[in-house]
Amino acid sequence: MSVEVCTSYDEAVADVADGSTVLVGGFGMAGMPVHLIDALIRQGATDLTVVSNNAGNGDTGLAALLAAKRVRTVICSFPRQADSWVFDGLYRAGDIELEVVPQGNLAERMRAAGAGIGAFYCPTAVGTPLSEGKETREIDGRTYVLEYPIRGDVALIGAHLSDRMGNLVYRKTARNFGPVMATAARTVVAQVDCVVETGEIDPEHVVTPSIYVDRVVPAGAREEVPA
Amino acid sequence: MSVEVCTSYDEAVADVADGSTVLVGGFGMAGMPVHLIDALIRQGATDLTVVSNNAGNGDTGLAALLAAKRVRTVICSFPRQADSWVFDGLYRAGDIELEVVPQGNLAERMRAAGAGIGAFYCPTAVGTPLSEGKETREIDGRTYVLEYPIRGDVALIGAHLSDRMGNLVYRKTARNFGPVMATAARTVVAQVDCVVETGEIDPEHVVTPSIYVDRVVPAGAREEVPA
Amino acid sequence: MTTSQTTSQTTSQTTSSPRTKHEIAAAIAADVAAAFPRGAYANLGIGQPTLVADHLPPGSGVVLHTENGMLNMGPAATGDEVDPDLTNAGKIPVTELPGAAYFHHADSFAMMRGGHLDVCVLGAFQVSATGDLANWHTGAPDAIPAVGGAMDLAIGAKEVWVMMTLLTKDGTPKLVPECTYPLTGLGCVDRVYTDLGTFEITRDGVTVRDVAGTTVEALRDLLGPAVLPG
Amino acid sequence: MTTSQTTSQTTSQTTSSPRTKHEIAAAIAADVAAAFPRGAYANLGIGQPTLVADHLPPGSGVVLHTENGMLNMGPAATGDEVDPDLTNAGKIPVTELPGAAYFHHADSFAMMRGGHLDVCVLGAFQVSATGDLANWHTGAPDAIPAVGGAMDLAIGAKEVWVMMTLLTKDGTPKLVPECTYPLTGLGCVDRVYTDLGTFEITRDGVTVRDVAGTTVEALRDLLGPAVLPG
Repeated sequence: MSVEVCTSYDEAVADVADGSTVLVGGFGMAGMPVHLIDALIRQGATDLTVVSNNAGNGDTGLAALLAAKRVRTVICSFPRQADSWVFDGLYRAGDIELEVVPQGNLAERMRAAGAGIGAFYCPTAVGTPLSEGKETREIDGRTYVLEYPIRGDVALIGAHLSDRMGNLVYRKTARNFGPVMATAARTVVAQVDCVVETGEIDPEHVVTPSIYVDRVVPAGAREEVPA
Repeated sequence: MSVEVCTSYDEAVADVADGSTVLVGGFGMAGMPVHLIDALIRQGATDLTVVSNNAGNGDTGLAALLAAKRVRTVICSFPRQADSWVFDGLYRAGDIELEVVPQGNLAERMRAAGAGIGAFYCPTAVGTPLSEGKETREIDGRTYVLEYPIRGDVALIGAHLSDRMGNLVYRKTARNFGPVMATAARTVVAQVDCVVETGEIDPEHVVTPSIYVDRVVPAGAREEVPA
Repeated sequence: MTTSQTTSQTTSQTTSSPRTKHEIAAAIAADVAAAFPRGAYANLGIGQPTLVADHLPPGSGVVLHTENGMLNMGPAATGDEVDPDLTNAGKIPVTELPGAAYFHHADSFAMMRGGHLDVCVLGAFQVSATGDLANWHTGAPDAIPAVGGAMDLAIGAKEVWVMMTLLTKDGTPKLVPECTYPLTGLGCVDRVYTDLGTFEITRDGVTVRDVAGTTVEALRDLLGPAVLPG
Repeated sequence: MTTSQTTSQTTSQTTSSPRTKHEIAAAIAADVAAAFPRGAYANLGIGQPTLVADHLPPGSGVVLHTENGMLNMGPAATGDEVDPDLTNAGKIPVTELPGAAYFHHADSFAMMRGGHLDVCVLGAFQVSATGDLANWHTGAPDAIPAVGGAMDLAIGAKEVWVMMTLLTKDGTPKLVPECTYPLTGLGCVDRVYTDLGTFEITRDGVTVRDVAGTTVEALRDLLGPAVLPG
């Protein structure tokens, strides 16, 4: 099956509904789907739950989405950064909800969603405030916390190349959350540097198989300014 | 850290102890570490638990290990095959224990062992004889079975190339259980077609990172016939 | 209950001499192939379901998954194409198509069990009226149990289609009120393709999608009201 | 209880003028680096632990893991080496060494949490006598909680080493009978490297591995019998 190759970023996120859970890839700027986030801001969907490692930096990208008051809840591992003033302000004003999740749990909970796992016992955060109120169990002499999947309605990720089927490869540490989020959302949209012909990516080197990818947008696609 | 490059298959399995749990890669002949199994037979370790997809074919490899009465228990998804007469005979004579595990659980339980997951709720086998006596739980309206990790003392796998650090790549569907088993055992030994210089495998293409691999044996290594 | 009385293209020509087992399987496989959504990601179980691949129309865009770690598997390998490192789940040498991808076993079953495949086609000993599947074990006391990926496939795909003859050799229906063989999966079958008709299994019960060389009434008589109520 | 009285090479030269904060951190980092097993797979936490890399002897064979998806990370990138797609967990541009490997976040944390790293070096606000670690949150009511990978690192490596000054700016010990800050992990710390000495945390309690410019008796006085019994 061929992937949908979009000619504009806006087309790629046109159907994101209010109230959606949006998985947003990237770790710092590496792998961050900035053009898709900008298109999502233009698109106007609101009351979103955003799942991402951070909660926005500076005044662009996720921070701009937050500043536009489109996000009800952020689920992330590390909201507080030197330049997270947009999130900080909203949080202190009580205008945004926050679920802080250890980074490994964030990744593993999305993996569980993608893999059909109903829940899993995890050694992280035992005895800490982040496991308060959660079910625990001792297995083989070690204590574990029960963690549940995080599913997305949409995943917005950045990748290096896509072929026309939607097979993706990434570059270096820009890989980060992309492959996991691609398995965990109903609709997966990737901004990529380039779309190549099917057959140009060695089947041994595919990182995200085409089955997970719904739409790709190559660099240089249109950014439609709303009328 | 450099991986130990062994000059004989026997050296690579010399320290497998009686009573060990041995994860054996391969699906059919693809990825099957035949030379390592032969060396394990020469080595003589006994009372083994073998975890593999099948329970031996014909009279060589795993079947020969079974015929030599070295295996107490087989944990596998598919013991019964047209040419599994060695296993069939031992099983019918009550000379071997069998745990049949759905193939996806076999893979996921080893992945859990490698990933530090204490147990997981899995949708496979609900309501079937293979989940009898196992804990179940309803999550979000679906029933799941609680499954526990499978850990190995040793993993014997087949791969295509290793570099001198122990980074591995595989060929086509010979990849199968190798990468998962490499994460799930204390000692990981890979028979490979070739050992290349460090740097010759593109870091983007590594499938099993070096951290998981203890020893590699390139094709053409010695087979030491015991005195 | 929606009942389509149109007989299917390929199984309707049951006229004179009795068909061979292979002809019957091929006809069912053709029906399954004709019903595939364009571009579906699909897993064809070991055995008869693999025949479906031979009946996919050119340009169907169907992408085949094999649980031993590959997407976009091609046809069986012949001659020089045979590569011992490239097989399907039945361990038969196959080929790869452009746009293929390889992955390890845990990733492969995560893909399947996470519900990413559109369709999985399986053989069966029995299917119950509520979609229970029995296809891994006859329950014979001396049989050595072997499940492979059957239980994972049964619960993994968005749609599970079974293809089988409707009756055993001795004429007993295999679409039954309740399975008597050990189960592979509970309530997992969505559709059953047989030599005598195609059935949908819905929350409300079994409905006939089409019939082949018989009538809905005759199927009711065969299967009984517990399976096909009037 | 094994107590080595030898002072460490690098922290023993505390003679005349007080050292800067950076000099102290560098000295602790050098102690940690000197203790690394040859060829260890290690994760150096964000902040001061990253200094350890600068002190690894040539040929140490230590392979650095960064939790954002890489093994065999090289030194910080400079000039043309800077690539926005290649950073460490602190989001600082880094380089790759021959034999590096990239993987995604779930695989990276599986590697960590599965206990495959030999050593993880972390900073800390407090470490308790039973190895509890507090390093993610001061507990201040207006602080925005942010954990990153701290809790995964705390429980993930075969050995968790903490590096910190032994005392806060106002002279309060950070190796304490029980942490007062919110915990990062329970009983997870194996060793504590400080400016005044190195401590092992064992099942039987805290022992002094070596001292730097002080004595075991003076450390006992500082930390009290609940931490360092006689």
